[in-house]
Amino acid sequence: MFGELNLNLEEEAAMVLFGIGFTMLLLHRNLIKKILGMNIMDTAIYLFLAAKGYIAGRQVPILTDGVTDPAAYINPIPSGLVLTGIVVSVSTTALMLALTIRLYERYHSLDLDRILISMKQEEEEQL
Amino acid sequence: MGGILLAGPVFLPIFTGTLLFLLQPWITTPRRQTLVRGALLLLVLGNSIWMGALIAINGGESPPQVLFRLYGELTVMFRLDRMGSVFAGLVSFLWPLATLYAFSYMEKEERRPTFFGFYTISFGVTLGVALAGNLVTMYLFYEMLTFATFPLVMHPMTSQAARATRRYLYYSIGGAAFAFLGLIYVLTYSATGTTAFVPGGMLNPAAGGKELTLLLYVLAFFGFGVKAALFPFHGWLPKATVAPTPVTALLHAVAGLKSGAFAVLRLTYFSFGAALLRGTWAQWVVMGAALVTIVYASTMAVREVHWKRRLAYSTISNLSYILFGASLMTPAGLAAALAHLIVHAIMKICAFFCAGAVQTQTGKTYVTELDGLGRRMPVTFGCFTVAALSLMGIPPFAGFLSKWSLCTAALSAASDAGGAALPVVGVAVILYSALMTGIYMLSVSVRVFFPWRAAALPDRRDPDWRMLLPLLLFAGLLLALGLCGQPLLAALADIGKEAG
Amino acid sequence: MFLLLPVFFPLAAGAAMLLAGRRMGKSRALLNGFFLAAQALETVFTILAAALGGDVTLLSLTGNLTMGLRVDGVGRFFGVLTAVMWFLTAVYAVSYLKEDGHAAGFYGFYLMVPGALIGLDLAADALTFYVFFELMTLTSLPLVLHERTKEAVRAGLKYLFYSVGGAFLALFGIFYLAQAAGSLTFLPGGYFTAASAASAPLLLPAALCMIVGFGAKAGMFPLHGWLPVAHPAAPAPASAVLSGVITKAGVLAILRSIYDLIGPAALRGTWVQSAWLILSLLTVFLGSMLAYREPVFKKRLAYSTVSQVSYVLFGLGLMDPLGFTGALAHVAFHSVIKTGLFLFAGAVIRSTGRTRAEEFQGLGRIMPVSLGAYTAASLALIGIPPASGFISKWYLAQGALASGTGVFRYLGPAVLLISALLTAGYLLPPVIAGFFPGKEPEGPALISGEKPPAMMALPILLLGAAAVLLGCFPGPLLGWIGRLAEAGIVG
Amino acid sequence: MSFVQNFPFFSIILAMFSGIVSSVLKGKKARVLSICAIAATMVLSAAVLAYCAATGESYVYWMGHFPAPWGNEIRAGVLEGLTALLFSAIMLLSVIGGVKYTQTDVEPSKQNLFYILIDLMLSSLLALVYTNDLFTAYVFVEINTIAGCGLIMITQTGRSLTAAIRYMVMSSLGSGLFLIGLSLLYDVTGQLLMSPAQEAVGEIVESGQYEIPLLVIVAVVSVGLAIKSGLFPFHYWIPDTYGYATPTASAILSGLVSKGYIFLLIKFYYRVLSPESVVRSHIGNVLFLFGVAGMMLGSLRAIMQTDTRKMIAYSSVAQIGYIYMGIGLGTPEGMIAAVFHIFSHGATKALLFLSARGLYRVSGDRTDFLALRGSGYRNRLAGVGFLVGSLSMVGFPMLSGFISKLLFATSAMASPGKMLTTLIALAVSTVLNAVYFLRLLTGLYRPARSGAYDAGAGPDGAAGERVNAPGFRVAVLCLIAFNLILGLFSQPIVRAITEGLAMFS
Amino acid sequence: MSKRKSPQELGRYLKFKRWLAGDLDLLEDVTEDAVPVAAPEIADRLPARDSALESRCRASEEVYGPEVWPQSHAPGYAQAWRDRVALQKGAGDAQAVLQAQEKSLGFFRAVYKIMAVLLCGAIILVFLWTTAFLPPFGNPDNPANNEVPARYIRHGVEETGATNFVTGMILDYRAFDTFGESCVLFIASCCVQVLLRVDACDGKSAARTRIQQENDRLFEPKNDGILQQTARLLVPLIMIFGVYIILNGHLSPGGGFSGGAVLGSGLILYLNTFGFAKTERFFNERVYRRMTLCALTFYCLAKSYSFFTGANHLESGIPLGTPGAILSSGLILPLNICVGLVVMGTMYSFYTLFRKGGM
Repeated sequence: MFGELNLNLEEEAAMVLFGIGFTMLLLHRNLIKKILGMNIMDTAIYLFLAAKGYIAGRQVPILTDGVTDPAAYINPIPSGLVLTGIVVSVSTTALMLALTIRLYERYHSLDLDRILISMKQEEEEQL
Repeated sequence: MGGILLAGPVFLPIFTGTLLFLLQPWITTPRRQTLVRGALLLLVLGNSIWMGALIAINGGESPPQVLFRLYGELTVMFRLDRMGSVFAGLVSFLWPLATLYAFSYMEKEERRPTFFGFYTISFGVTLGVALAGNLVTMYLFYEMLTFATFPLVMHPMTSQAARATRRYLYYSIGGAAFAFLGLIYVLTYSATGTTAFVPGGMLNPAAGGKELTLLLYVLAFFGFGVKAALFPFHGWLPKATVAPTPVTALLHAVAGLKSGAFAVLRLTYFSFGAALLRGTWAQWVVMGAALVTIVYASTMAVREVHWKRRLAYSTISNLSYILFGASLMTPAGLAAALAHLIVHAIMKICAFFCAGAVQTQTGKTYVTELDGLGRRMPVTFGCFTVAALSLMGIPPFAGFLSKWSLCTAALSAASDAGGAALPVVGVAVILYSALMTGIYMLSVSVRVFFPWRAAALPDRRDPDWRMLLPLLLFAGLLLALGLCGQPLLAALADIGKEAG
Repeated sequence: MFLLLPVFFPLAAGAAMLLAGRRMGKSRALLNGFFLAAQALETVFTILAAALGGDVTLLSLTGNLTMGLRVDGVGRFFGVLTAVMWFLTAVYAVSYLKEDGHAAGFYGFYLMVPGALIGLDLAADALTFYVFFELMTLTSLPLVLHERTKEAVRAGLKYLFYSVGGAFLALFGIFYLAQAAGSLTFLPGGYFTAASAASAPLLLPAALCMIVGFGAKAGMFPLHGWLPVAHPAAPAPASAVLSGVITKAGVLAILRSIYDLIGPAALRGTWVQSAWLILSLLTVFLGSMLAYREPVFKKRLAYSTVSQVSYVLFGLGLMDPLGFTGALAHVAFHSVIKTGLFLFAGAVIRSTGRTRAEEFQGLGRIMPVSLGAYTAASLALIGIPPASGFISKWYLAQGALASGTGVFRYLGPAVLLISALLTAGYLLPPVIAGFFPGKEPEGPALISGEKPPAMMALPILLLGAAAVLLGCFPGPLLGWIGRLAEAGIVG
Repeated sequence: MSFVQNFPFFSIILAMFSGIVSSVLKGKKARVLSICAIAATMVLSAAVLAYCAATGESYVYWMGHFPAPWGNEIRAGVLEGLTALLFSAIMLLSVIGGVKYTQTDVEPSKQNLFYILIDLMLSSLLALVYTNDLFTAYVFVEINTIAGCGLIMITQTGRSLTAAIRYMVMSSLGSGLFLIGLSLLYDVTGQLLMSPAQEAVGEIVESGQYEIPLLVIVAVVSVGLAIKSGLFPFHYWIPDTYGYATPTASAILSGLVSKGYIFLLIKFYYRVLSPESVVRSHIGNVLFLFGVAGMMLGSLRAIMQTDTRKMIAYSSVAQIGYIYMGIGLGTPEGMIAAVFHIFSHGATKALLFLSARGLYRVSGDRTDFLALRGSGYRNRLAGVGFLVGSLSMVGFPMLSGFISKLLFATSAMASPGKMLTTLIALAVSTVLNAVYFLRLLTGLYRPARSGAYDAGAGPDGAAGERVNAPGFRVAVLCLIAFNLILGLFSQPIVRAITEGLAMFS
Repeated sequence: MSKRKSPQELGRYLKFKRWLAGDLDLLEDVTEDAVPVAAPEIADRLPARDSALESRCRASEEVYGPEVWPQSHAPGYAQAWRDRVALQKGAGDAQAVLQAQEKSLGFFRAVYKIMAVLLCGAIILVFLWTTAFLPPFGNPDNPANNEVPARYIRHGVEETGATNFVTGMILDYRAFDTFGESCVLFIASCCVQVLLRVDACDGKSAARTRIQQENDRLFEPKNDGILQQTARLLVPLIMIFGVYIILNGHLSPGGGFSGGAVLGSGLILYLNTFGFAKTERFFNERVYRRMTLCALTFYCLAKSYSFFTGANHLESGIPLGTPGAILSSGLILPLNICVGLVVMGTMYSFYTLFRKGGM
């Protein structure tokens, strides 16, 4: 199966990071760790995308001294996508951090299970 | 123009029922109540006469009238064929009498306009089931019947009534869901493309695997069988007796259950086709279920002490007579099933009305409390005894006729099918159940007319004329049918021949 | 059309009596007068109808099945027997119910039952027969319930459910025959021969169902449970009629279904016949044994009815002219004797209030005439030669020996003999205690009570005398029955 | 290029623009602007639908000066027009219906933020419907997620905050998977726009290269979007999310948001992957399996709930299971049934959430069975609304539920392998639906514990006093009418869907 | 049925009734018959819902651990609930239930860890397996390097006027994505405002107390000399550098997003050193809102114009200018400026909201 593994090390690194980030986000109970996990996951995807755009031995896609031959530059599209992706990660992270602040302010805990339990107790007393 | 004529009897009661809801705040003074009551009775009577006229004019055969197209080739279509006119005739004959009876029965109850609203709507919906020209329309009205009748079961608004209603709803909707599968199968593989009823079945034999057809037929049979209180799914009926008697009598004994049985007949003879199903394992499964129900229900009836629940169990066993007739898959079987459908409707409604009359007059609902009532309420219990004897199948009364046609049909089916054992077992089961009927019905009559000397006689009188008239009418009809039932049996026989 | 009168007149009279019972109840004389007149009229109509014969169809049920009445030999015999016995018991009943408040009810239903019975006897086909069979059960039920005590009601219900159950069992046979034989009208010699029976697979089970089903009414073994309970619970005239006449309806039912529907040829030598014979013999022996051990006098007579009626069934089972004659003769004799015995029992209970057999010490002093008649009837029942019982038992034995039924040729007569001894064992002790009370000081005290009124003693005397006279001059009766036998058993 | 062809672009931009503008407006003005924007979108989509139906084929609209593989583009056809029309209609009714409840639930000063979220939710839904470019789809999926999270937490109660965090966690999982699928697809085909991607995928499939990556792409994208739309194994966030938000938010979230992702998944299957590669990857069977499991267990969980809000939420899980079962059938009829059920469920669920809130209001804001007993009399309109909604869920004839059940069943007949399981699943789940919906329904029309049933008298108002706001009345009546239209006159809609799907790929 | 039942008996009875009833909703009514029969003092306070107990006691399959405590409805439910639990277990008190829950939770956590490792390993394995089949890294003739990037590079300059092909792609070829992008930022800031913004004006006491807690102006360091000196030097540099990046977005690497981030950080530095009072002189809530509105509106209108003209094949009359000059490449420059302003504003608002709940 790994016979024709043609050594795209960057993609493999990105995938390993993606796996770690994914599991952190899904299974960790601490909210901050979840957000960290999400960021790792996103950066892993952007690493993968950037790696895809790279062509060995070519320049940055900025027009240097009038050369408009495509063979001179690397593929600009992935970097464009990464730029957009980064902004998306920023906004999601900001939103989740804000949520975490509000939850901590209210339930004094970062552990999602504790939060759930105390939420139910709070509702219990309320009635 | 024909369409309006046929759809009229179905939608007039539905319209009147909804009108009654809207008028509810307006009906306050007793004068207005009597006015509304009279108007309602007139409307129901008019509707029945209209239906009767339709049957008479068209002689039981009328061209199909498409009302509107539901989806694709599924159309809501009414068509009066002979079998439909039999059921429609029966329902429209019984409903005015039941409404009259209900007027006096519901004297003391509150929320009467809503009750009578739903009561009249159910009349229209039952006629819808009878007049349906194709399986889809029948399924639509069959499902709407559940939703028109469940408020009636819930009418007493006690927690027990609520529980009964819930159980009734779950069973009916469950049944309808499985019947829906049959409808879909017929829709996909019908020879004519639409689900219009064709005597002798409309499935083209080549389509769909044989085993699959049989499996879906059995599923649909049990689906419609839920409303006909087949054994595994009969649980809701005894509990539904918590409803007022006009509901239990008319809807559960006559319109509701009968529409289930009628739907099964339509499914067997007019959609899947008896020829396709004769001699297959599906027939034996279906017949076996009907027989089990007969035995189970009649034995349970003997054990039951609550009078109306006892009659409910009796209804369950008698309904399975009809299903047994249907499962014979022969023209004679269909004729016998229809005969029992008609005769049982009259018998059972008479018995339930007696029970209702006793409950209003004396408030007694348990069989053990009825000692000596017969001497004080002779007319009511006279009619009850007539109904009891007829249920047992004692010859001078109509019950014997339907038992006779059922058993002879079963025995001839047995001999045609090369000595198959099940129909003969069926006859034995019917006779066993007749004995059980004798026990649980006549024990009431004997207890009532020949009480123990020591038992004090309650001083209750017979109910007023509005209750007695239907009772006497039914008892007389039973005797008349018993003595000269020949034309009816002949008519049903050729319906059977044509559809068998 | 004259044929309808004996059937529908009593029904109408009984109904009138029931409806008008309240108002007429005031003057007991008017009530009794109307009752006896109606009963007499009924007997006259029946005898006239029997004499005139004729045929009438009431209504047609389906294409080929019609319901109607027709007078034939067997019908005539049973009709006359029923009418006569019914009138005698009516006379007895009037005095027996003198001080009973609910007499009107009893009289009403008492009048209706003969209508059903005559209808039963004259039925032309199985359907009419079945209609009147059910009607007879329903109308005779109130007679059993008359006492309105707890045991009476329970006995009545048991009676109702046993007979209705039996009727439904037999109905299976009727359904089968309607489908297999095509028609249900009674045809002497039946519809099936040995050959054609093979083509109808379920014929034999159907026959057995009819035998056992109708046997319930005749008190045959499997469904005899109700008889010992119902008869004692009913008032004396009712139990007399029940034992004497109504059990005979069961016998007629079996006779019609075997001899006029299925046909003896189809059943001769089959397992159905041997089952039938075994059941009847078993009942004969069982009945007498139970009667022998039964202390209560009316219950003892009830058990005796169970065994005696099975004599008749055994005779019919032989399907042999001699056996047939013996059976029919025994029908007549037993009816006469058993009615007499029950009337006597009623008289004893009415005058002395004692119900147990061993309490009849010194009964002879009080009512010598009735006890004498009782003794005559008992001797007839046991089968002592001059009395009538002997003749029928003689013919039965002859029939058994002549019939080709293998082991039953000897087993039958042996059982009959043993049962005769047992009959003596349970009928004679009251006679001995009554006439020769004996002097033992520690024995039970002598019985005390007033003489039974004349109206009650007369029927008992008549029946006792008839029991003996019929035995002495059996000629005309046996001749008549012989002709019936020829007509009945063609095959 | 007739002017009508610009309308899809106009509707997206209009919605976005009204969102941006209402950031400076006050609550009331923001609401009016938002309602006008949604109504305008409805009109524009109706025009698009009419135009496409007339021309009979879909058209491509360049977003910029450059054609397909270079610049973005959106594609409008009959199905897109119809979906846009129905989505905006349901959203309009939910917003109008829930106006009073939004005022009570959301802080006064943050009302305008709520309407910003609504506008941007609308624009992202429209973009999802119209877009023909995968990356644009990802961007608008993100807008949708964040707006959805905003809608959930706007009430800022303990429950809604935890629901929001759990929703964000699961959604970002889904988006992560979707993005990784996207990048893999870009890497393998070099295309981001759907139509060129389809040719590229076609070539790859013939040449037999990258067989494993294609399989993983299909799996990852399907799982990602399944997580986001709340298919069975990933449905833990649904009960709290739909249950505890404002009625408008729950109606929009359950009715439209999850459906938007399903619509994108259908577009992905139709436009990017060729039909046989979908069949070969057996993703259809997996979705079918999860769909059926979702139907059953969703309804079972709903039965066990004591709180009606969570019960209605769990019923959404079951209904989403229906849709995925339709997709999983693999036959064109199955897809038509799934799309029809998207619309019918959207309408019914909006009706249910709105009338349920109306019922809570007259039962002292308590949501258990005991409190709701007899509330059918106290708030008559909400009672009737809930009645129609639950009857449609149960598949009562003449209502939309019946038609979708009918379509599912007929489509099941077409795929022999899955026929029996689908039919049995349909029947059993109808029964389960009946159990929990009608149990509540009978409870609604029973007198309160005190035995006397108080007709019409609300707890806080005299019998006559108006219990419901005018907006609520209009919305519930329109939704009931919409349900009836879907039920009785479903023929034109189904024909439009069939046409749309034909020209979709 | 009317015989008095002891708690154990009632427990067994309930189990038997449940088996018999077999119909879940019957459970609801079981309590109505059984309860009055049980000990009277408990009966009247018991809620009708018996099924709540069953569904809660079972460890639900929530990924985040079982819900320990049932949801309550009727007033005084808590106490009645504890009695019910006692009644149900027949022995001990409510704590017994809690210990059972803790133990199962412990067990659950152990399984949790193993499952986590397994899931992570599975995902990594799958993706590694796929990367094995992907086109090789850095290879020029990968499918991704087809004619699409070729055109961007070959005609990028004359079509968009931007020498930086990436910016050209982002703000002209695929402008719709970027427009979506700025909307994501806008919506994110709205959501954070929903959560964290504290509005003094609504006068609710709760809001006022929160302001006191959040408002850390009181703790601001007073005129920290060193910080102010360095800030006075650094802030202008940062600002100029930010503006440079934005303006040269289409010529050299950078552009609206990165430039905006730099400007945002400069602003935040200024806020930290000179405190809110000084910053509010030139940059407060109203300014921020208006700035974002103008930027986004301009962006929206500009792009709509270009989309509309593009789609309808009209000639958009915006000159591209000479490549390499600052004022070249048509709309890209102003768009970069708008994006920069939006990013700056959003960054700044995130910071202030996180710190003080408002500017």
